[in-house]
Amino acid sequence: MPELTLVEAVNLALAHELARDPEVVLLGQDIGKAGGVFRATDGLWQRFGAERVIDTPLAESTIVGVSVGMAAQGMRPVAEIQFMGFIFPAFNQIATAVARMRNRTRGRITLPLVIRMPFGGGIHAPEHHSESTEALLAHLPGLKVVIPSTPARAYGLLLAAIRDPDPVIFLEPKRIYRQQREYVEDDGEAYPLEACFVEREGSDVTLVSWGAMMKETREAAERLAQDGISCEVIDVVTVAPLDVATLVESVQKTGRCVVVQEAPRSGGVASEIAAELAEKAILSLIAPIERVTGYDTIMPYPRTEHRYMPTVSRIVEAVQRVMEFH
Amino acid sequence: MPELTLVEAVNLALAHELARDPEVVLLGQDIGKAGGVFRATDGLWQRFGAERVIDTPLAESTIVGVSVGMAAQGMRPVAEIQFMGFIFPAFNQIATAVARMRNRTRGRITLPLVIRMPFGGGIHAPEHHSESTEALLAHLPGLKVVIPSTPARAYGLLLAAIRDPDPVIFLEPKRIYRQQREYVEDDGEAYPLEACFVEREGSDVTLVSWGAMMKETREAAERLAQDGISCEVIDVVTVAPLDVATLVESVQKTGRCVVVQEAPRSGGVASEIAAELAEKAILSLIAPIERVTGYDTIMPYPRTEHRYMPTVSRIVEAVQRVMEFH
Amino acid sequence: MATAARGGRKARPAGTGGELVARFEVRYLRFLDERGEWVAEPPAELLDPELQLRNYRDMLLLRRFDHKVLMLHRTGRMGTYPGTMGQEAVGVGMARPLTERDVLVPYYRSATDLYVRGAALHEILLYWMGDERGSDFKAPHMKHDFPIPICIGSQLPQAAGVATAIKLRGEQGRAVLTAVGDGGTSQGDFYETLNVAGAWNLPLVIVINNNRWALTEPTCAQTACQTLAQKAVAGGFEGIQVDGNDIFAVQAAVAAALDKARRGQGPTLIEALTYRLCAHTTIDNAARYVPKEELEAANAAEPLVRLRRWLQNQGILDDRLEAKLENEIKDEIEQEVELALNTPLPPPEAMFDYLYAELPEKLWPQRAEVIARERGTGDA
Amino acid sequence: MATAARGGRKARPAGTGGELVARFEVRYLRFLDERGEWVAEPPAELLDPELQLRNYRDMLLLRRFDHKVLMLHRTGRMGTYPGTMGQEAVGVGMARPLTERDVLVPYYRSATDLYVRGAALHEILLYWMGDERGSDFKAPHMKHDFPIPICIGSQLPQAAGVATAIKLRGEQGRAVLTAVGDGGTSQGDFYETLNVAGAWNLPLVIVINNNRWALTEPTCAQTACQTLAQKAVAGGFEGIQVDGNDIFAVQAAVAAALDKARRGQGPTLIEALTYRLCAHTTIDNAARYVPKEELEAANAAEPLVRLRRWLQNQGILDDRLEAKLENEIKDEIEQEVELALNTPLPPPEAMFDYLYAELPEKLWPQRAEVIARERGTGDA
Ligand SMILES: Cc1ncc(C[n+]2csc(CCOP(=O)(O)OP(=O)(O)O)c2C)c(N)n1
Ligand SMILES: Cc1ncc(C[n+]2csc(CCOP(=O)(O)OP(=O)(O)O)c2C)c(N)n1
Ligand SMILES: [Mg+2]
Ligand SMILES: [Mg+2]
Repeated sequence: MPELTLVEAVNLALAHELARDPEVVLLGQDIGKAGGVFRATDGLWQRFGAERVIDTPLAESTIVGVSVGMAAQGMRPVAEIQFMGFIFPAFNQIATAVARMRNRTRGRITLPLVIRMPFGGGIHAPEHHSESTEALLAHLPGLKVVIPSTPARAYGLLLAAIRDPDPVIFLEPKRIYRQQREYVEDDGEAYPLEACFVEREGSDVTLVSWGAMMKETREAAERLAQDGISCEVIDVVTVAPLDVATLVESVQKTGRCVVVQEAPRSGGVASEIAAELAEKAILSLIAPIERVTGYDTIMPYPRTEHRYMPTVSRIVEAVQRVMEFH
Repeated sequence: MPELTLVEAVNLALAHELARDPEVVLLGQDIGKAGGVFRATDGLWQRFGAERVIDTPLAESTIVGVSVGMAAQGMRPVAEIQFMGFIFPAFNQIATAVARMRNRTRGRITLPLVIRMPFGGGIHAPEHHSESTEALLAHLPGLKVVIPSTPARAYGLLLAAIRDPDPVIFLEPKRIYRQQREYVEDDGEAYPLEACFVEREGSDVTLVSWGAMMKETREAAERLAQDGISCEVIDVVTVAPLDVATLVESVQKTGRCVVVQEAPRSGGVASEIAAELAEKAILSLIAPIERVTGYDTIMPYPRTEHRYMPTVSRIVEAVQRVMEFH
Repeated sequence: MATAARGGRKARPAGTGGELVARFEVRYLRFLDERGEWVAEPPAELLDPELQLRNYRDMLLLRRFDHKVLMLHRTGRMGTYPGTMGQEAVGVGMARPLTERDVLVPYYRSATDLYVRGAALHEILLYWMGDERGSDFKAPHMKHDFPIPICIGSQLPQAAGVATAIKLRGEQGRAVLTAVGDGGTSQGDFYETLNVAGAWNLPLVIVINNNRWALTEPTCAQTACQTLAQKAVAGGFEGIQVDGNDIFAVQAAVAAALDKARRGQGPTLIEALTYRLCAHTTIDNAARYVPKEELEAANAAEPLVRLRRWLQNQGILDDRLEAKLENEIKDEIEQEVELALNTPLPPPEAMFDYLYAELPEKLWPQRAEVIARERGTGDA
Repeated sequence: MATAARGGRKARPAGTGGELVARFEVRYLRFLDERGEWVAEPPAELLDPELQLRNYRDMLLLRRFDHKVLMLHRTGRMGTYPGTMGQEAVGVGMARPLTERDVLVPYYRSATDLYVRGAALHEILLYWMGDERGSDFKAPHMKHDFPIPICIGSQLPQAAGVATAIKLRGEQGRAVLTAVGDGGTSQGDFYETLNVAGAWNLPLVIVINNNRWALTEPTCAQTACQTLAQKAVAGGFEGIQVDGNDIFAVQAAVAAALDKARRGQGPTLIEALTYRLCAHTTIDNAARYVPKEELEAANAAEPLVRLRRWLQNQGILDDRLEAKLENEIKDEIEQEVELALNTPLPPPEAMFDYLYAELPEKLWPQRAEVIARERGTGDA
């Protein structure tokens, strides 16, 4: 089997679940015959038919609302929102139904559904095609918000999301859809949903990120290693509910933390992580927790979006600052 | 002039601006002849007519979308969303247009509009009538999110919001709509929008809150004063963009901070405040920043909503913990 | 409606004209008039005395229930409640033709259809007293029925989703019935549902309870349409208007539409014209905005009296039976009210225990805290 | 459309019937057929040679521009761009009747109407190259025109808002023109706009560019409606279908509707039937999903050729004039492309300077940081 990109791993996981469970149904705009704008559903319509891979009208509230109804009947809809910037027409369905149906009915109706969305910037796409608004979803109790950062994790986490008895928001970092190839075994093994991945051990500082920014974070750790700074690198994976325990444990060891986030700074997931660590690991912290983030502005259009994106240098500089702090 | 409740002060400010500026127009559900479900617009339809105080169809996206168009023509629409729980159908208009029009057009089109919404729990109302989702709006660059906590501030801040050249989300803490009376002079004096109010000076700990929770926060400060603990009390007022400087200054003095928020804990405005303080005031902090918040769950229905609401005791206990911390 | 003259039938732009390419019409159905007399012949199966006695009994019960809830509210034992007075024929008539296999997706003013469907009154009471358990309907055939949605219009795409599941699974003889108010027809979700129901030819029946008011706004504040039924034209399927105070018309239209849906022949929109004879909710004072003459006229057209007249004329109902029904109803209501009032609070951890199948670790301390707090003292 | 048979004209539920209470129709307007021959007589003012030569010239320019943009994209000098090939009559025909006092609220595939309205090609280019300044239209009469909205359907309630302002201020002789794609008619915002435009009788004209495709989905994947014009019935006002490849039909319908709106007689929905002869955008490969025969048929019906034929038949256009037009067009395009390509990047702080009238203090350090970073080194 050839090595897969992240988007191919998404495709593989979708195919695996469609084949395994007749209740799994995909729906979204242009996901059928055309295979989706990023080809995440490539070939699935051809293989599983138009009743399993459904093109919907251009209406996000419909896509999510219909998924709620299907899930309430015990189906396992996997909805695609074409870009995360277009989730807002469906926000009412998510906030008032998806996140609440189990609670509202005291467990009588449950919603085993997934909402997949490509997200993040850096691909030179028009307005609304580059946003990272995971914090908005992460603030809604009742949801799980999951973000893979490698092909293997995309495969394993998407299986877990589809099999989860509750709604899962699955955000796909489109900037790295095709950046890395990795051997992904189609073994049907799901990854745990609510656990950070400590993917590199280190002793000086804990670097925390998720999604596409893991790329810059890993590079920064490499670069810093050459300067003799040992970074522990953590892929948060599930930004809500957070696996705080793993993060605290790491910071208790390193005493320093830099959180890297593409989304605007104020009120992002990085702020929640920083708040939790500042509270729970205060006795271990020997420097302020730095957040390297996107700016509190609207993602610039493609000609200048590079100015917005957090970079390896910014991460390295932040680590240097916390290393020098005293 | 008699003393006014908070909702009466809102009414007074609306009347003042309707009289002062012919471009000011109110629109929303049931705000006309009926004066709104909380009577915030009581008498205004009668006084200013149906073209200044407009009943809209039952469609929040319409209310906000139409406000965008009116503001783009230089009018100053003040939209009412009946309860904050019903903002989600309008979320797309807010996120993709309200927050962005000035930026999108490089200042050619600006949107001097206000979206007023009663918010918060504790009034024994049905589902969706008790939510505090200010953090969702606070995470959208381009918006200002303002929350008054007294009648006088409601009056002065609402004047400022209406006169602001940019969109302002004005959240009205409905639990205290009628709890406190205060002399409010109808002098047309606007309050500053982007400044915290340090309303009580203290030396041991900084208590930070906004909206209805200011009531419990003030009570806690009183109770703690009896035990010899001196609390500085800050009403944040504008939860986005935050007046971080005032908060940092206070914590640099007191060395301790407890943030009180009604909204669910994870990813709330309290987390942003804690993250900022943990970074910018780290050398002053002598205890972890405690957040006393609502829980990460869906606001329980009226019979048990009291279990969700942060209480004076919880604040007092948190202060005691940070005072005892070493 | 003052705006009807602006409707689609008028005023073509000058100098256009053009070839006729599509034509649509809306029809209005009514059998029993205000006096309890036939204006048209209803489907024979609806003339069954037992059926109509049952309808009458349920409508009467709901009328009495409404009053009881108002009393409970006035004495501080009940939360905000949206009454159903005057709209009993809509709820009873729409829910009656449901089979156990169908799915009901109610709107928020749905005590009527929920009751007929099988929800216990104490469940409805608990819900409006502010207890989540009211939505955990215990009747086995209601397992898939949706809870009351407070957010206007949001239930409709969800109902379309249930219908989609039925269609994809090829389940014969199942349909979905949902409802919305006249005000709710202004929401985007209403129209998106019409559109997808048409596009996918879903087994879905949407009933509009056009009670002429959306809180304080009359229907003409919502729309320029002279009928709400015509909105189905935007979905490409049939819309029909019925006299919502005539239980025969409501039941006939819904039964036929459900039947059509169950046979795979697609969706129907049914506008039931009735009147909200009560306030918007128990905390509203409708006298502030409802014109008195309009209310009087509506009272004269209300649904209960005309069915009673017909049943009396048929010799199906007499004073003795009426008294017996009233007694039965009173007993049922009293018992159910007692049940609801005597339901202890759920344990504090309930606020966490239905959020996810398994509570995420991050929330464990919060759950522990609410339990500890409830056991402890303090003002919590 | 396969689903048309399920439309509102068929299959009443068995046993209902009922009294006819409302009737609607949709008409189709076309004057000039594929061969450039009249099938009906257009309004006399549209026969003005200068006007039609101008229409032709703009349509031709937009056709050439489309091609140029594609070439720029292939050579890496252009971002994603939604072509307008085949749809020129819709854009040119709708924008032509605008007066300077009217307001245009475009949708995203609107280079055609924006150009005719007065936007410079380099503004359009800059926008799609990813530069916010492309929306800062410099033509004074475009001061109030809206920028390109990427979020499908969201512009429509905003257009209704502009129309509301006009109406509230009692401004005579002003109207709002907006557009949406066939796919966009599935969005809740589309219908909410129909509804409020009807309810408030707004001076609003909505043009649907029905180019038969929404990205990879044909219109029948969106709706069961046999026309999109009929959706106006849900708003209670007039909908009309026109041949969107016939500039006479588009311009006549829009001019009449704008006129009606300016006279305070309310909104109109105009469905222009055309065809997307290009891919969805420059990064799409339409051959993957557009049936070849359908595309061929559409090519035969395209708008430019038929207008050229008519102009030639009228003796208004000959080869020499055609060549002259092509040259002029080439020059304009080249100049504008150069202008766009040579536009330097905005300063880094631009990302903060249009967020608010005054930058809040919290953002000052961020603004300082981007400036410092751009001056400094590093991979920023
Ligand atoms: C999305 C949303 N907006 C506003 C409200 C507040 N609200 C509750 S009921 C109501 C009026 C509903 O009118 P209608 O749809 O006609 O139903 P009826 O009350 O007449 O049964 C309003 C505005 C809500 N529940 N949901
Ligand atoms: C709310 C939203 N959802 C999805 C998209 C992605 N998208 C861009 S164009 C398009 C198709 C639009 O089709 P149509 O409305 O027919 O316009 P056309 O492209 O044919 O001009 C889609 C799905 C979007 N821009 N906005
Ligand atoms: Mg109503
Ligand atoms: Mg299209």
